[in-house]
Amino acid sequence: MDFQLTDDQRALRTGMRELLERRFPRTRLRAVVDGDAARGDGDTARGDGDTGRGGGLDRALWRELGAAGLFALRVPESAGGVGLGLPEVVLAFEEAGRALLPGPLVATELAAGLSGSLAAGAAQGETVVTALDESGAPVEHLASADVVLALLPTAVEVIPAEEVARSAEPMRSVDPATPLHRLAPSRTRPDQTDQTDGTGPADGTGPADRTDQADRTDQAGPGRSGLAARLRREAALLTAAQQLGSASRTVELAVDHAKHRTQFGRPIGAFQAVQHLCAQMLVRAESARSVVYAAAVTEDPGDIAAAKLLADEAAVHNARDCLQVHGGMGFTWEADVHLHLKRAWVRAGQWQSGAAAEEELAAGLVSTVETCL
Amino acid sequence: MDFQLTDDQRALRTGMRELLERRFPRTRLRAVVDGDAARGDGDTARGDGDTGRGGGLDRALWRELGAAGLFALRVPESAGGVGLGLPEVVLAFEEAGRALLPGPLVATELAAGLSGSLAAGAAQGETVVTALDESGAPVEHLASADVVLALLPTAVEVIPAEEVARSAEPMRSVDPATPLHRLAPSRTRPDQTDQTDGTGPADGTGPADRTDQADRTDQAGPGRSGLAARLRREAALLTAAQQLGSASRTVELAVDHAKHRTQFGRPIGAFQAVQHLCAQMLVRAESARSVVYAAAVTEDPGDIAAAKLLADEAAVHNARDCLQVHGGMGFTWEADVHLHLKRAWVRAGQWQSGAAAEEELAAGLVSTVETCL
Amino acid sequence: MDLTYTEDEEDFRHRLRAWLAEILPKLPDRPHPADWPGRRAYDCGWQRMLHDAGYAGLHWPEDAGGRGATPTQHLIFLEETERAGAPYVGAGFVGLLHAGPTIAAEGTPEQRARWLPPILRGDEVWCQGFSEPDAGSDLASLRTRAVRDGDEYVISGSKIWTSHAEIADWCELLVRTAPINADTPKHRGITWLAMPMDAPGVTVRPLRTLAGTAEFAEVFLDEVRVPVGHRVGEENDGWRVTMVTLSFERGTAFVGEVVACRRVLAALARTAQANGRWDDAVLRRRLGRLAAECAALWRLTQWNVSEAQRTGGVPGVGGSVFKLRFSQVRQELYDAAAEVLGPDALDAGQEWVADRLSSLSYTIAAGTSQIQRNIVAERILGLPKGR
Amino acid sequence: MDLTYTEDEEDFRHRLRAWLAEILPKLPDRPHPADWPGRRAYDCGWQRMLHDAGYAGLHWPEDAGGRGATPTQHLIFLEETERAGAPYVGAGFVGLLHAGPTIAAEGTPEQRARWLPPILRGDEVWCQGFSEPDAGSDLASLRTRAVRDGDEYVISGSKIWTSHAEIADWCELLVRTAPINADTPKHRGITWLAMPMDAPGVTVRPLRTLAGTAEFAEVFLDEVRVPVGHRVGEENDGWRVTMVTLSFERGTAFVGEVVACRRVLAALARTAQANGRWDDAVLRRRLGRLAAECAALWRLTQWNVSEAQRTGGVPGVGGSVFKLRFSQVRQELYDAAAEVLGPDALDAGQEWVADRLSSLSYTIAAGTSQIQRNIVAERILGLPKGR
Repeated sequence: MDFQLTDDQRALRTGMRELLERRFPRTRLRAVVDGDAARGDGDTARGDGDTGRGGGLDRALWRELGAAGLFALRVPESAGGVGLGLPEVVLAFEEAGRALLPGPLVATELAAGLSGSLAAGAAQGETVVTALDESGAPVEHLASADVVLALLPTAVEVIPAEEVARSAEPMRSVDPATPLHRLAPSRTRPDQTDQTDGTGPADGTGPADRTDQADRTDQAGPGRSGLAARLRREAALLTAAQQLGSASRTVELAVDHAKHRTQFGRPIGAFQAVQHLCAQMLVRAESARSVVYAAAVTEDPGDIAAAKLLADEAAVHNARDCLQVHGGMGFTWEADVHLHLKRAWVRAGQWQSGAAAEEELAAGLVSTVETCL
Repeated sequence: MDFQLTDDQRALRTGMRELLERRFPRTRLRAVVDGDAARGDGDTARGDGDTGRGGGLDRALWRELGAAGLFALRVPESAGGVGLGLPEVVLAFEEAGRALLPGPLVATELAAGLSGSLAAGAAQGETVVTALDESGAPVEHLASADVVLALLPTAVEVIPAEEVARSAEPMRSVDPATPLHRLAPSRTRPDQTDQTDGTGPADGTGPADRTDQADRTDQAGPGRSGLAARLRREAALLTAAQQLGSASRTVELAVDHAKHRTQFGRPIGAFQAVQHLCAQMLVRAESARSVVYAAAVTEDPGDIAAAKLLADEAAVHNARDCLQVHGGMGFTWEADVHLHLKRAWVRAGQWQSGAAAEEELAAGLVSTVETCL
Repeated sequence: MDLTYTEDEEDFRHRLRAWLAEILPKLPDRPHPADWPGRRAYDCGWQRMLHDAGYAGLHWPEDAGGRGATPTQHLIFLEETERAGAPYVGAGFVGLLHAGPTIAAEGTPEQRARWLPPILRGDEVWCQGFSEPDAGSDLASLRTRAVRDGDEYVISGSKIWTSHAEIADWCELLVRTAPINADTPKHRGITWLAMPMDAPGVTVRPLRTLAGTAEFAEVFLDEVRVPVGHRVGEENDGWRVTMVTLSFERGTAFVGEVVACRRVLAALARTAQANGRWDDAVLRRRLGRLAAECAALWRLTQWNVSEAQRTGGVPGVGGSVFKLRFSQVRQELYDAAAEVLGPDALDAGQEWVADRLSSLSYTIAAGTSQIQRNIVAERILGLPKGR
Repeated sequence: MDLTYTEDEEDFRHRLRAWLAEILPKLPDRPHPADWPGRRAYDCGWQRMLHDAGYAGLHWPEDAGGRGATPTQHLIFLEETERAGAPYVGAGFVGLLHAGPTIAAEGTPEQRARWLPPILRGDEVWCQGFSEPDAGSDLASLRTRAVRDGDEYVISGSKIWTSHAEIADWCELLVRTAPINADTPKHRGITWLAMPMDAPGVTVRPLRTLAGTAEFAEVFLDEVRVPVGHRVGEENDGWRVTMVTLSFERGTAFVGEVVACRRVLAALARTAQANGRWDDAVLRRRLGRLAAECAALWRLTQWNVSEAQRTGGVPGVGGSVFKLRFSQVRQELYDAAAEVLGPDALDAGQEWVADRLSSLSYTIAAGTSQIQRNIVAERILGLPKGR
């Protein structure tokens, strides 16, 4: 056992951080965010219907990320990918979360691991893939996406984005960098589908052709096994990884502010109340880290549920505490704190809610005589 | 509107505090508590069966309290009582909670307001009355009680204590000053009953004679109305009042310790972490106070549920925080902190649990178009 | 412990209710939040209606043009207007609730005559220039400087978190007239001035909050000249002058907000029943708990108002206790709202979502919760001064 | 990120498991908690069995008589013994986990030869004399005084929170040999001594805790004479001497407790299923959340142990983070247990109720949570020194 990062993993993390600092520096994040602001006349309460499509995806950046291998980390080298494992993707996504990189990263990464005509190009960043499931969570970046990965209870389908868009309506997304669409209630059974055949990713068999109209379920059937179930778990884990990155970043932001902001004649970080807020933030982030990394290694459903639960909580609460440490400055649009909070809210609603994770973990407590250590 | 104490109410509170300081000083509390300790050989884990009957009631004290009018506060002057209202009883019980006065105060006070042969003498402190209901909560001070007030779903009965004791077994009570008995599961339908006729307290009609064996329900039927329901609500409120007293007392204990205990060259109360713990304790106590007092005035079931919920929470959490402020000293048997915590645990399980109170309040939210202000 | 209202109080309530029922349907449509001139017109129009009906300056002393109402009457007024859905005080806030009372308490007869009537009639709008970028929680360390030049002060510096700056006629401004040094407390050396917002050198820049709106502004002051006659109180005594208005508040500062919390909570419960979330025991019990918290806030308010009524307005224990609990409950309420809304909690167009974003400032604005806890610990509990 | 165990580690685990399966049934009955001589005999007997089987001093260096096991092997040892229900280290705690490692690291060859073998064999029991009534969180302010008199130190003062004082042969004692003054840090001037518990002037008084038991004692020292040769390290250098053992712990300090938490949680779930409380969604989801927290504690432990393995034992970020979370989770676990138990939560005879009472010390003992947060804030996050 050596539950620490390998040198290669450290290098990957450093590389990803540097890539994002180069390709997606803070100025670019602010351009996405403030571009939306400009359109909204400084007032998102205004009723123009298209702010929901704000924060349009930067295709050039997406291709750069694809070229850098971000979406092909798990694609076998024989298929042109990087040939790494889930832990490496988790580390990369943690960095993406840290940098608040916008875009349907999770769906694109999952689709890159599938074969099939519609999702082809996902690994290279040529095809932008978003996702939907039956939880009622909004679909992110639908207007910018080419296709939608639909993770249905027992089937996986790939659907052209414009088909989904026909029965979706834009929301005024709370996160200015993540446009969201609400699906019409009926819109979870697409009438035209591109469906996988339930085999593993990138194994050469490929999803069924789009002309195949019938529903086909995963070979392994519904429940916790089967392709759809596995992809949902991976989606939850990769979302948790982003939450972890955000939670760590807000610790840094809070600590940095606390060191430099002076009130009552000294840095506010010298006040115990602020120190303790920061300490609790670190505890949340590091607890979440330990389970997110472990789930990446074990891929166990219970571990993933724990990872999503604690990472959601760490991201949301750390952003809140970071805002508190920032005081009035944290309440401004110019500070990045609110972007972490809003993105954390969006991600917390994706793939596995806190309630669902708690129920899964509770069920795990009584399904085995001995908890797995 | 003048939601402050009247001069008479202040005088009553002061009088009650002084009475308890005189008749039940700390040395007497410690005698009750440490008497139990002596029997247990300094080790309550020892398996002698009668520690559950530790903390036997001081009959002389009980009579003194009765003589001082504690149990007759609401009995009309025409019937030899003090002729005050529920707010005054709440103030008196708050003081009792503050002083950790042991004994089945609530049941005795309720019984004193009923007429009937078995409970006669309750108002004078001659008859010691404990209570049971169908919640499964243990019966306190059963071995010291003369009779048991049974608040059944739709009936009120008064039963000789020895009858109840026959199908009850002593627990090793976590609170050394409150002996507890567990009722056998079948033991909620007493075979011999002394049952009221469902009329109001002390109105001269009296409960049915003990020879009346039949079950008789409250005139107003089950649910939120009827005598049993009203007595349960009053019991919850008076229990909440004691919790409030305890919650206020632990604020004082914590603040006092924080002012005098020195670490790192200054009083620990000068550390923000300790200051903020104490501040939150005060906020909890004062929030609870506002609803407990309001419920005493309105007698509204929703207000009473809010009072019980917030007072339970204030008592338990304040005792915990008080222990934290005390550090290692708080972990000793000699400090009174643990007595507040343990009594708060006992009371939190009595009459209306947190879950039940929350459900009642939730139901109240949807039962009326407008919440009552 | 009397929660019943006197006959006079009930009478006051019924007349107010009747008037509200009559007048509210006649109000124009509410302006868009970004339409500042429209908001000024609307808010001032409403103040004029109150004035003409005899409700302006209800809690002000009669010799200042107010109605000299009791704290309980003020409570009833705030409760009833909120329940009836009447306009919020809006642009009149600073004038009616802070600058006006300050002038009433500390101004000269001439100052009172000049500034108070237009506030009560809704003719003039005031804003507040207290906070600065480097003086937030530590307000007394403010650095905006005023230098005496003959009969004028010449003021340079900047202020932040100023509401209604775009449409205000006057700004109640705190400035530093004596330098901060080690020998005197920094609260000394602050002076209170009434600054005309159209004075040369005043620049207003909207400040966008995380809610995406620009409810606040920054105000930049570049050698702005203000006559010495606009000073209320003595030079260097502005901190005390500012604090005297605390006793005007009399426990009523958040009455409307508490009433609103209870209304939101009831609406959340109804929404949850409609969308099926009510069956989730965790959420349902959470709403039940919030009902207890809201009840406590209301009773604390009544408690504080009653105390103010007895003490003649001196703030007691209750204010900081209330504020701490209120900030917390309000954020919990909107977190629960997000649970009730489910996926719609991500829709900033939802009223509750916008309110949720605003509620994030509650543990920060007007003294962070950290500062409030210090106040409780040191001033109420008597703990040694924290370090 | 490798969570699989090597072949060697698996082999170690299987041999240990087999030995435990063989030896545990042969153990005598556990003594009553108040039977101190019985507890000494039982705990020392178990240590002797470990010694004879080659498991004594597993984590000690080989040149100190230990087995020089890796942190991972130590983790496995603690995990397996806890899961098998083997006796807790008990009376051997201070000797094996603190005094012994201190002597191993800082003692002279003679001191090592005198004191280490009896610890490993279970022949001698040590206790710890660090805390004092007025030196809790602020341990360095301790006042028990030692004055040099020829070849002896003469010691007067008192110690508190000493476990096993009644049956210990030796006490690792921190004493003040130079007065506290403003010029030197108070950590200087402390000296580490091995004091025989049967020395004249040593009085032990049991200290009853809120759990009703007397697991701890106060130790009063009245002119106790200890030879200078019993000093480990230099005079006035005892603080540093004491701290070196931190690196011996290697992230394994709470392995058994975390395993126990997970076992308790699973038992709570089964009990809740049996008594019907499992149908309460609020409680069920609370247990689910605790499962996540316990998983995190276990993974944090593995993380810390792996880090110690790489750095050779230097404690990293993880210790304080773990301790803060663990204290909190442990108390939440027993609060949940009370919910599962319902009315039985008031029965002190229930195992979980006794554990709940003990768990109240977790946010206090070995540095309050407040102190831990200071450590995290200042040493890990680099915030300025709090005041």
